[in-house]
Amino acid sequence: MEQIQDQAPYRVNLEEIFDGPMDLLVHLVKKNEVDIYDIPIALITQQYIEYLEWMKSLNIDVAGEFLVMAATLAHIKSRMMLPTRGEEGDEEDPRMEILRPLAEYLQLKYAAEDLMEKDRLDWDVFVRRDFDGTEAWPDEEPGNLIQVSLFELIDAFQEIIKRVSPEYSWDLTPDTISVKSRISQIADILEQRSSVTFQELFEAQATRGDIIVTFLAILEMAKLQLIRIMQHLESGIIRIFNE
Amino acid sequence: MNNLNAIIESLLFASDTALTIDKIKSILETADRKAIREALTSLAKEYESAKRGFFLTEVAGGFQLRTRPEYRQWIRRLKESRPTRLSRAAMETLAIIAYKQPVLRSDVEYLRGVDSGGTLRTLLERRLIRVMGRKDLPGRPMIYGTTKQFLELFDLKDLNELPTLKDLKDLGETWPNVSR
Amino acid sequence: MNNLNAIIESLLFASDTALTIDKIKSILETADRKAIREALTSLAKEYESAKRGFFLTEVAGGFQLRTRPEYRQWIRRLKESRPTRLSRAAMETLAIIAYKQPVLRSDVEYLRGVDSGGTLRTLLERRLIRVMGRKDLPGRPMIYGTTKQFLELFDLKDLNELPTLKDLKDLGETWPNVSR
Repeated sequence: MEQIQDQAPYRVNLEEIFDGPMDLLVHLVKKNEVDIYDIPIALITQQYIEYLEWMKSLNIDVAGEFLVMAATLAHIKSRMMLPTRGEEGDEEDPRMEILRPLAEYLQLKYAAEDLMEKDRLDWDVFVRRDFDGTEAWPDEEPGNLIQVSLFELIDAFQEIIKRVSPEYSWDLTPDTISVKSRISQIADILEQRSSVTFQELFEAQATRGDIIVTFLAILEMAKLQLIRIMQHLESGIIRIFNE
Repeated sequence: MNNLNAIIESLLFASDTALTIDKIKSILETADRKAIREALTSLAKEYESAKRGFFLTEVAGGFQLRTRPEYRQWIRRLKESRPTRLSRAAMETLAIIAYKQPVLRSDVEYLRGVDSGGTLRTLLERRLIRVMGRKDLPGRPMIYGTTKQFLELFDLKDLNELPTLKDLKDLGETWPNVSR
Repeated sequence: MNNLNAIIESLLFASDTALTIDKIKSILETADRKAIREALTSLAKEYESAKRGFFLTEVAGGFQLRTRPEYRQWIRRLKESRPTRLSRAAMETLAIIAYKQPVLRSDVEYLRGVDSGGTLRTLLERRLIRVMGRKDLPGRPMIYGTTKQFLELFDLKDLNELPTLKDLKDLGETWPNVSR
């Protein structure tokens, strides 16, 4: 708690001191030097709530997640006090509700520390960087000569959107992307061979949603005249051709 | 130093990324993977025994020369490097993704107990994590995993080299550094 | 290799510019110019006699490690095969095509506000985009879409995995204090 001794005049968030309710909980378990497999739930709950109160008195914003944890702890505490109904004694310890996530969280926290102890690039060890000033990006794929991250792509797109008039519609939902994706797949097929039957395009598609997406893709492609749709007179088979 | 060793050393020296054996093979136009591997081993040994200023490490599927960690203080002064430190929140999130991948944002948040969107975004922008796909769930949430840059940052050959998760029962009195 | 030699070697290795003796002196916080000069001389000699992949050269008033000129053909091949970055213009164009496909050149140009013929050609050459067909309009303009290579480049299974703007918004702001 040393780091918040000087009562700062500005508001801070509790998350700036503890990364979350789990972190605070770990802190309390550690401070009390108790066995995490046998947490004195009443004590820890009391201290947890005191901590939140104290934070509030220091003008520190307590995020909702911390309150949820307080409620969980209080609930476990009350369940501990109830006599167990069955005589079999195989009822689960109410503390398991918090122990499991806590143990897993702790485990990963240790792992994070182990990682930090490795010789980190550009801190413990250094490599030669390029002389011509271009930044070094490691190969993503051997033989691939261009390197960009997906994020750079979205960034570029976002900037364009900002620039362009707002009335231009950007109907980018996962659904419209699905149709685009299907169009691309159908174009792939038509690049391999000049035609494909209507039937084939639907066969591999299991769900109702997929069928609709495929149908919309075909309609869109026809509208753009990327494909021709023909039906055989006798057999009735519908074929899609590359335009 | 024999010629192949010297040539491979010059390639390692000039490359700003880890070099795979395949890459070296294609540059040298040789089919002899074994010779390359032997040259790499002998270089690594020599750097070690002579205690040179740099060493050869196998990282992210390739080989790379790096300055010896003992000299970090001097290199930091040379580079005037401010640590590109990762906050505890970022490290926690990164560890969760590394060990649990492929993983959803909701899994990360369940474990951490807090909203992690901002942290994920930061890690994405620093290219330490990437979108691996989408889960077939309402809203089609993105699935995250770690990148090659992640391996490079922590000097890992591959994900199998991640430190093994500790059994908490064996830990006894040691605690992670919870409050800074 | 003695310690001073190794430290100076690591500095030379990590530096992207030539290092002056004064600079080395200030990093090592030593007053002994002579010892530094001797270390540099002995390093230079050793690189020469062992015929390493690199050598020490005195250039522009400082010292620098460089790959040995005999190996230039290999280094050149290494550098040629090095990944290049996409230009800003190419990124923009590619982003528009990825998200708006199937799309006409005129749409791309409307959005970017500039002629995009050259960029489209580059992207076509790199096989990141393809012509999907022609629109039944005067001049029969071409309709563009992305390719399999595009998916490979971004490590996507299919276009469904492209992040949407909503995904980005959902993540919220970048975590402000990454390096606390």
